[in-house]
Amino acid sequence: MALTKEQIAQRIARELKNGYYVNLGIGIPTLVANYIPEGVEVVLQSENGMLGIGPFPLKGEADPDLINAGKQTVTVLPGGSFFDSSASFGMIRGGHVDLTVLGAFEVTDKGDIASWKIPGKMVKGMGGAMDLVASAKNIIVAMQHTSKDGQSKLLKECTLPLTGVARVKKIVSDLAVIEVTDDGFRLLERAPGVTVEDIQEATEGRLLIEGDIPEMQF
Amino acid sequence: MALTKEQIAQRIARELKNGYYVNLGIGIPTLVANYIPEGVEVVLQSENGMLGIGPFPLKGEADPDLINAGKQTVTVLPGGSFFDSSASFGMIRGGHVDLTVLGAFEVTDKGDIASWKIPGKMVKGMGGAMDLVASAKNIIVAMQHTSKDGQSKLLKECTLPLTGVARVKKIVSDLAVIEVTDDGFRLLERAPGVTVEDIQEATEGRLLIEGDIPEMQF
Amino acid sequence: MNKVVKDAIEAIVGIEDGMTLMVGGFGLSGIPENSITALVNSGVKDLTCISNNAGVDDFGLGLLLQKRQIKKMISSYVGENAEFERQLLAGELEVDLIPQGTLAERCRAGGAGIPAFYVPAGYGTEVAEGKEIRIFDGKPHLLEHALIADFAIVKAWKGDTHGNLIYRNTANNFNQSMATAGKITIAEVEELVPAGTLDPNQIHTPGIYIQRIFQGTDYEKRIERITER
Amino acid sequence: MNKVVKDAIEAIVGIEDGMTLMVGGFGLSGIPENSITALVNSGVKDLTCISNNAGVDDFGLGLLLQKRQIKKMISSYVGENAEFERQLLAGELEVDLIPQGTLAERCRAGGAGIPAFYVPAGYGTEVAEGKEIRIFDGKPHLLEHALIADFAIVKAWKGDTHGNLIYRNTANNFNQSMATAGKITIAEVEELVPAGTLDPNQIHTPGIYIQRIFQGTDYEKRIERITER
Repeated sequence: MALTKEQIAQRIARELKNGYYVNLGIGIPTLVANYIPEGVEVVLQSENGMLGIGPFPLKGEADPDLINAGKQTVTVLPGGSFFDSSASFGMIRGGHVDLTVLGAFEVTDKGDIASWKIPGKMVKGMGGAMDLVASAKNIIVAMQHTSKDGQSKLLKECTLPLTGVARVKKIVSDLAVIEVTDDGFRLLERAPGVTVEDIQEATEGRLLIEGDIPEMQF
Repeated sequence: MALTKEQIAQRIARELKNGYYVNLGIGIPTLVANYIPEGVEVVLQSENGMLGIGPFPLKGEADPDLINAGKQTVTVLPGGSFFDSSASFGMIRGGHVDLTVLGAFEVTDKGDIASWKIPGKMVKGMGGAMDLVASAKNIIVAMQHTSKDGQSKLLKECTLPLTGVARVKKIVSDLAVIEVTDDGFRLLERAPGVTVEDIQEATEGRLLIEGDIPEMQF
Repeated sequence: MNKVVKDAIEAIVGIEDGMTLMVGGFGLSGIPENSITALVNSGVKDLTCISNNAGVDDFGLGLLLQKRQIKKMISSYVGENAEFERQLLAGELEVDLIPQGTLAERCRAGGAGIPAFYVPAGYGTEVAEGKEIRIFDGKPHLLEHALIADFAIVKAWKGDTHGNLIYRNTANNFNQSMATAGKITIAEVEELVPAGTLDPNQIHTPGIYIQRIFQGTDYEKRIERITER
Repeated sequence: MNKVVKDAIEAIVGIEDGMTLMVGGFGLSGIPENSITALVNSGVKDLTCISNNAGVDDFGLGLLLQKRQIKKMISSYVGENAEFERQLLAGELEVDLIPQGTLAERCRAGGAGIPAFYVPAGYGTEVAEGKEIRIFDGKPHLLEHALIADFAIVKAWKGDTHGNLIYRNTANNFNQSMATAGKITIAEVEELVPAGTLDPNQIHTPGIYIQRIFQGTDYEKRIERITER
């Protein structure tokens, strides 16, 4: 069974280490906040200018001056702080954020990523994605392994305009956990019930399969 | 009579316009604050990180966390603010300070200035002088017209290491008020009792004397 | 040092057709609502707007787009606005898309007298086209240039008569860097107080950057995406 | 996210001979007194210190100079210290003098991942020697590079257990930009409070930049030049 979006988020959450500052992108990455393991304390950064993102506000308590990068209303946790956009991206660019989790349309076995623009569709802009991709110390991509019509999104070369080059370190897809190495995609884990062959078939880029590939547990 | 240091400061104070943000250097420039004309409101900037420098503190009220760029204890006026050094020099470099007043060892008729280093003497460093000189919208130099042994300090070329090139707009010396133009020093005013000939003799750089040169009034 | 003007109408005097404006805010948060309304009513046109976003159809910069007052947007993300899309596809609107962090830093640099600087964002992408690329510490970077504007328009929570500003929460966003980069900077505030009221240690934007300030009225502070537990 | 260490001795663990340190402060204002004392007592040597000033003979970085623990100073102004002068003239100490604003910006750039930027300061002077010169808008500028340090040591007024810092008055100075540019940054504070105590809108240095924080003791806060009315 391919992972649900919630399970992708849950699996990524296991990558969080105590003391991490983490930037979670829009979509599946946002869900990661719901699965932070017991005993692991992390601080969430939002690139529009805050540290210490808390849960969504209680009903009726949404504050128009307190939103995340996805423009959702949020709260701030004790120890949080607010700052301006240039300071916020200084933090990101300077490598102070330990982990960045974001979505992607396509990723290559060299770590290239396409995530912001589909030719022929409305161009919305890259927002902070290029800054995050170019500067993050560690990037995990949350994505679907294939398109709706079964085309692989883990490629040799991106077909879509790039967000960044050779920056992705790890991918958690609905089928697998994959590390991006100098030699290509390295398969680390399989989704429950998904075979190595299923993953190989869904992966266009170079896939390294070494030894026994464990199944993810949920 | 050559002007006293106090009179140089007093004369420079007349250049202040209502609404100006002003950075006053160490020495004679600091004294300018004592002669701000009635009805002229200015805000004084200190490059270590404040706007709104007030008078020296009352006896016993000096605050070690509240000093000016000359490391003197000061006070802050209502409407003042504190900020870090990079923000402070951003303000200066970005041309937001309307007028900078500083001292100099030598100035040339092209507006070059030497003010920070005397070969053979202990090197103390340029502090913020190069930043101020390079970026100020308008620079007035407060200086002695000649050295103690009578050598002109208003030169064709500086003999000392430069602080900046072609940046000085006006000089108030103990002998004269001089504008730096494309054609050289232009004599604007004489100190009381000082003749045009005295000033010519004390000025090595090209001095333009056009029409009647008024005497300063105190 | 009193910089107070009566209202948004007085604040925007001098904004002319074809000028470049910086407009603070992220999404609909921290946008200068009063000034935008005054610009709509003024009929000024052919504006180039530097703003992270372009508002929604009926709020924020969307109001200026509706009236076709904007010639060009310089933004990082503009996806919330159907009229924007229509004008863009019809070739009626130019758009320059810039990575968000680069945009913020270019505004800060404009205010801080730094004409250009190097950043890694956009290397290997279409953002790098035509830009100088230089390796620092083994990593490629792009040369990016400062932005300045004829007018910057920002929104703060509290401000004083000297123009000192304090922003609230994430409504700071682009306001602080843009406030430094306007040849003339207009600030509208929710609460205008006399100079000396605000703690000088807590000023986000020192008054030196502000030429005009006014007490705004009738803030809607619309929320783009209410999310609640 | 608790970053509290017991004291300065614990805070400076890992600072080794030959390392580069940034040390906050302007003159004697806002200097990390406790950490400097701990460094003196640790006997660590051959340090490169990036600090706007070099203290006075018997206070601030002057204490490290006395013990010959500093190999090189990177500063803008160092004129208050006879021992400094002696070591410099004797060739025992290297000094790299940098315009103050350029120094501050190089620290900020180091923290903000900007490897290099252009500024006008120093053009036509000996500061420009060996540097790339480039014209922007008709005006020559120098290419200046980011600074980072093995450890940055800063002093704040208030801090919390997450490392959020608030500085007081002009004791902010270089502390804020240096705090961002240490591979490890140590903060000593006059008052250490639990996370959640400080107003999140009023943090000068967000805790993300701070790896170790401690409550300082026995602050002398010496005044270099008392001037009174």
